[in-house]
Amino acid sequence: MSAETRETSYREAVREAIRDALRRDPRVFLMGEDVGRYGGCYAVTKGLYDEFGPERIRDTPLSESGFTGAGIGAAMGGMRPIVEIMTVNFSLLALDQIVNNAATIRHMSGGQLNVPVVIRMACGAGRQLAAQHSHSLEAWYAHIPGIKVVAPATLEDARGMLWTALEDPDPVVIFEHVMLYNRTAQLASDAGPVSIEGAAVRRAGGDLTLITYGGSLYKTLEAAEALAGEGIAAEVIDLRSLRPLDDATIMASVARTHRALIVDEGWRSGSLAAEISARIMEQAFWELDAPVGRVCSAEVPIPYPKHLEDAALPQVEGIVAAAKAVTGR
Amino acid sequence: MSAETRETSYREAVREAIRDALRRDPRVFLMGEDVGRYGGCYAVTKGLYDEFGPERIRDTPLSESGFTGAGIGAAMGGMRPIVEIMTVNFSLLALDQIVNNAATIRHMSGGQLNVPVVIRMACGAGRQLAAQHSHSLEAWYAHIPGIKVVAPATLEDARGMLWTALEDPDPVVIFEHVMLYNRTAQLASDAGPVSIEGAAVRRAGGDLTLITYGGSLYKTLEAAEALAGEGIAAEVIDLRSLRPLDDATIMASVARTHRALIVDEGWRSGSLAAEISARIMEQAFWELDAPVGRVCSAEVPIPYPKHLEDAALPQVEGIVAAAKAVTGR
Amino acid sequence: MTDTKLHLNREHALHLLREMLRIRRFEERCAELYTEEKIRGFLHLYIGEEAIAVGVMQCLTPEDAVVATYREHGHALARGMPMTRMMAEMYGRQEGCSRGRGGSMHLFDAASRFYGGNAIVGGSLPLAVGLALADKMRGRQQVTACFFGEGAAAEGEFHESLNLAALWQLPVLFVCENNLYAMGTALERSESETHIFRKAQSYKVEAEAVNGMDVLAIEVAARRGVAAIRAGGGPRFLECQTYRFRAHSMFDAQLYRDKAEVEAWREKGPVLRFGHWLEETGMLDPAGRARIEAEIEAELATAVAFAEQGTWEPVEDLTRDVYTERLA
Amino acid sequence: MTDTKLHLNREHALHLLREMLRIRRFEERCAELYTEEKIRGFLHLYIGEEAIAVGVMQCLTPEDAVVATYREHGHALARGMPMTRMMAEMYGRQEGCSRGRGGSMHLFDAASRFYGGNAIVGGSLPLAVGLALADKMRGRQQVTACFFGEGAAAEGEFHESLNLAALWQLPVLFVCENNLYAMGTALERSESETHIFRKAQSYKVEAEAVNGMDVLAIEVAARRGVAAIRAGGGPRFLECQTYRFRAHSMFDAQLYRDKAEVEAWREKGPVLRFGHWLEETGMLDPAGRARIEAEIEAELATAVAFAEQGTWEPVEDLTRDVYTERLA
Ligand SMILES: Cc1ncc(C[n+]2csc(CCOP(=O)(O)OP(=O)(O)O)c2C)c(N)n1
Ligand SMILES: Cc1ncc(C[n+]2csc(CCOP(=O)(O)OP(=O)(O)O)c2C)c(N)n1
Ligand SMILES: [Mg+2]
Ligand SMILES: [Mg+2]
Repeated sequence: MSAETRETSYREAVREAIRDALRRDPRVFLMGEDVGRYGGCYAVTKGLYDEFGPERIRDTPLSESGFTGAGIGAAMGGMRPIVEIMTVNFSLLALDQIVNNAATIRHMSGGQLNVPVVIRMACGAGRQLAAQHSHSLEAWYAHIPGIKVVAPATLEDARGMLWTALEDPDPVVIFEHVMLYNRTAQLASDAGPVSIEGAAVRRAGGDLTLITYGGSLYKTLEAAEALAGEGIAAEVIDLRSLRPLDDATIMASVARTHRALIVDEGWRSGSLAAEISARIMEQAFWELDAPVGRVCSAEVPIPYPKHLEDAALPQVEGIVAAAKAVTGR
Repeated sequence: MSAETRETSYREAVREAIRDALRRDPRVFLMGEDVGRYGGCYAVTKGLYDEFGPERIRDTPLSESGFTGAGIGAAMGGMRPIVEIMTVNFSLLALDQIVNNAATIRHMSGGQLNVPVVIRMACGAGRQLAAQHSHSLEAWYAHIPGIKVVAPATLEDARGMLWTALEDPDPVVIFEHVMLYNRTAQLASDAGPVSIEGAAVRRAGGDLTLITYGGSLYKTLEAAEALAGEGIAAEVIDLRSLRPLDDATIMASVARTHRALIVDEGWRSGSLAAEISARIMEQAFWELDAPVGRVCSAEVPIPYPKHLEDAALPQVEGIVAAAKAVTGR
Repeated sequence: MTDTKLHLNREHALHLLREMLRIRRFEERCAELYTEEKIRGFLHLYIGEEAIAVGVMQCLTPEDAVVATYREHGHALARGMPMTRMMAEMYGRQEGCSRGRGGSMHLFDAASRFYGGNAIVGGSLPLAVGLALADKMRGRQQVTACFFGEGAAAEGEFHESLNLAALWQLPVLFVCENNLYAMGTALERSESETHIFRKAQSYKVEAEAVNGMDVLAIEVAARRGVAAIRAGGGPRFLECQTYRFRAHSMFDAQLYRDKAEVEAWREKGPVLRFGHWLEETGMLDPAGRARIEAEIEAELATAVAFAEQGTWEPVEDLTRDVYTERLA
Repeated sequence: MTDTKLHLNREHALHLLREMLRIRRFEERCAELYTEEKIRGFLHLYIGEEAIAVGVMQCLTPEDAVVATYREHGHALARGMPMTRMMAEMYGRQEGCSRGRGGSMHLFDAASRFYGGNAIVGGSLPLAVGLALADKMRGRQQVTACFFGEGAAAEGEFHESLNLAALWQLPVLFVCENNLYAMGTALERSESETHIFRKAQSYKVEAEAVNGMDVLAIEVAARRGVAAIRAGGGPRFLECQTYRFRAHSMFDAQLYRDKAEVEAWREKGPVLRFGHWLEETGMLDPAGRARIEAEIEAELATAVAFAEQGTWEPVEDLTRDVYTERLA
């Protein structure tokens, strides 16, 4: 990490990752709605169209199932497509392709065919986009065998995971939380590839384990800071990979802290947090000094007004309160 | 229960429920692929076309999103549609309508509009239909606020829940496991409506709680029987309603047995079983004498050959073994 | 049977102008309020396309149903929704037409059968088909008017909906607002067949293209279509050729089109042209125009005041209406 | 440029007959094996439609790609997949072409670019578009032949795929096997436009209807289409008018059609008619016919024996190939 660093936004880190992939490998291309001339609905791909042209920065018609399926087909045909679905809500239209095709073809063909497609999509709430544009469906994707699912929360991960995902022979879904795009940090100019399997401990602490990912990481870190002020040392695990889950890192931490809280922007019932809680139950029950807690979104279609949207989502105070409850303080 | 009973199949019970609804309420109609002249892909609706005609037993083109959305629209327009999606795998094509529309419209419109649609679909494996026809995606549906989800496992429930679902002002999804259709039992000729909220205890027992639903109920009951032979008294809870979940029944049982095992045909990671395990963690942790276990499907696209399909799904021996592990015997 | 000819008297002509102006002024104010951060989320302006909503709505009765997209302020106003409750909705106030929960993209009004306010492109077409199916099955003579952009025509849901409506001869008036762009994607880069009405014809739906900048042309075509539908002739399709003068939403740098192109279209603007024509024909004079503007300004001021004075839904009500509360 | 005219010599003619017969006899045996419970799951027979797969496959090179549905035994055989490995797959043996995991609906063969065996109606069309996109982007002159039923034409994925292929001028040969029924739903009860080739034309794709019972007509049309595609002319569409002689699957009581209708179509059967014609023209005599049948019978016996002797994939391998195993 001795290289020069530069103030960079998450958006720019994703863009750099795409640019890098396009330069490295002629088989890579990007396809999706408005990725080209418009510059991407979240301005992620701005400039790439001019640099790489319409073949490799391929604007598609509004047809999520069609172009996602085309990405899967192109991957089978030897290309390395990056399919961008504007937001996870629209991916509901493409689930047949992702679940019935991308996730099954290798196994169903007896290992003959690979689907090295990467599907990127924005997710999450916080921009007052209301009930049809604010979903967190990571739990759904993480339920499906045959695909891998990642949620880069840091700039390093956003910069480094795309290339790893493209080198992976299997389909990889990348979630980019909408509230991360404007985040800035110093990023090394030579920031390299990052594994797409394995969680990261973002803060060490011995009193309890906070487990989170994606857009909730920073709220959780803030909560950990606040807890520190009250004398509670929280360890923060950023899952990064949602499928497969890194059980080892989670259980090792719980074995030290004996208490855990999961923070997840998904709706509570059937959330990814439920799966993690169940795994801790199964693998670390005898280590626990208290039941594992969850801070999730309220079970409502996300409403438009700021105060209600805020109330529907995990927030720092709620995390702090839940963490205290788990520690019995 | 003094009325006359008749040997009936689950298939017939569903058919009777549909017929009854069509007779009771002129606003009810059934719509889906091959529900009419063909008689339903699982022969559920055989005969109804002749009885009620093409308007009320409405064959649709292959267009899951279109006709499911039309069902939602018709419900808003004052009808009481029963939409049949042949199997849950094809419902992947209709998820935009179900999640973005049916589930949101009441809340998003500030309570002005209701969507009293009922969506029925077959689910589950066991008929060697391979990777694209054997899904158990109940966990996905149970994750979505705004819809209710039921999985009738008995003939009484299959017969009685449809009418309750149709009377419900909100969207209800009904899962019918494909392996249940041929099951027969005595059904009272006056079998009445059944609530779509609330679990049922199908067998009482004090040593551990087995929690299941749908197609796995009978395997679980068989396992309970086998366990009884080994001196382990298992209580069996049939969830029946997957959203909302009946926490009270679950926790009351766990408070008695102190041990629980969940049997769920969904893929393990992100299964409904995970949610139940997490809830027991949260609500009954101090009651537990052992970690809650899960018996789920292997995380593979379901393969065609019988021995591999069997190996992929929960089976009686596996349930017995897991139950013993939970009881420490 | 409805008369399909347009009896254009001065009163009706001024009504059309006023309705278009109400939309224009409402949205101009919304854009300002967005800058002031009173309105948040996505805001999609209809400016330039007003003739379509206004023209079509003239042909509907209160019993008819309307289904629109996230670019639906114009449709809601032309449908008769009170500007006060709309503006309150833009603010997210509980006095808003959707209790504040929907915002700009999700205006709803059960009373006027205004079924949103739908933000999934193409996703509202099946709803319109279903509403029309319900009307038909219940033996009502009602029409469902379904508005959507040309970008939606590429979605599978367009295809499935057109087929269902045609197959079952349902009373839907499909109104495609072809403004040549779907966000930044020009029509010719998204459709192999750029004549959307021809796409509709391929389902054997009677379809025509109309000048979407000419409110009278729209009204005439819509009246013809609605009459045919009410007579039991199945769905009809109008492709209204128009242009969006503003950015797609408030986050759009408009890299994909030339300023000159926008300017050329502005000169064909529906409000501008119709206003000129009314002046030329003597139906409107500067004083009359000023009176209309003043009335709209007053309506708008009331609406903004109503929104400003509106209240926030209590946080305790967050989960209300996810499901219908039922008395035990 | 490929020659689009058909040089019909005796050898080729007999090849066509033999290929159709191989499919016919394979499937007849499969139906028996289904009754014997050797084959399970869904079994969809292609009997009556053999001319289509056989005719089209004549025009493809080994480098071309093929995408088919759950009714794909004929395509797999005509593509040259060994009958042994296919039959083993029907049994679920690990010697099968998909390691036994797919069964009847999911035949795959990477070596012959046979991309399934897809059981979601309409779901394979986007895959074909993507395969063709890859070929085009990599500068190859290859064609992707995509087979599907007329029922698939109602799905949104048909619409999106046709548009993408046309818009990007991709090398796809779309082959619609219009057998008039989707399960029990007759075409006229599922499509407002029953001429599927006209639907294709509405995307500006060159399309034609062909007699799907005439293997020569199919071959000629496909050769013309493939040549045009290879010349860079974008996608082509063939609607092959055919009929399924058997039930939809083994669970179909066929309540939706008359026996007489089936009989009438049987008389137009592709094997029957082509066989007669070959006899009339003197290309085939009873001895020749018997020789072909005997050869096929021998091939089939070998295939069945191969399947019978096949082994089950070990249960320990259940989760193998969900993901690609990689060396550390
Ligand atoms: C299914 C879906 N995909 C993508 C989007 C994002 N999006 C919102 S509006 C829009 C363009 C739609 O264009 P058009 O249908 O022509 O309507 P216009 O905005 O021009 O009125 C896009 C891509 C969406 N809302 N829904
Ligand atoms: C998306 C989807 N919906 C429904 C089905 C069930 N299904 C299987 S085949 C079939 C009929 C398809 O008809 P067609 O496309 O004409 O092909 P054919 O079977 O006649 O060859 C149906 C409804 C399915 N497999 N996939
Ligand atoms: Mg547009
Ligand atoms: Mg067919």
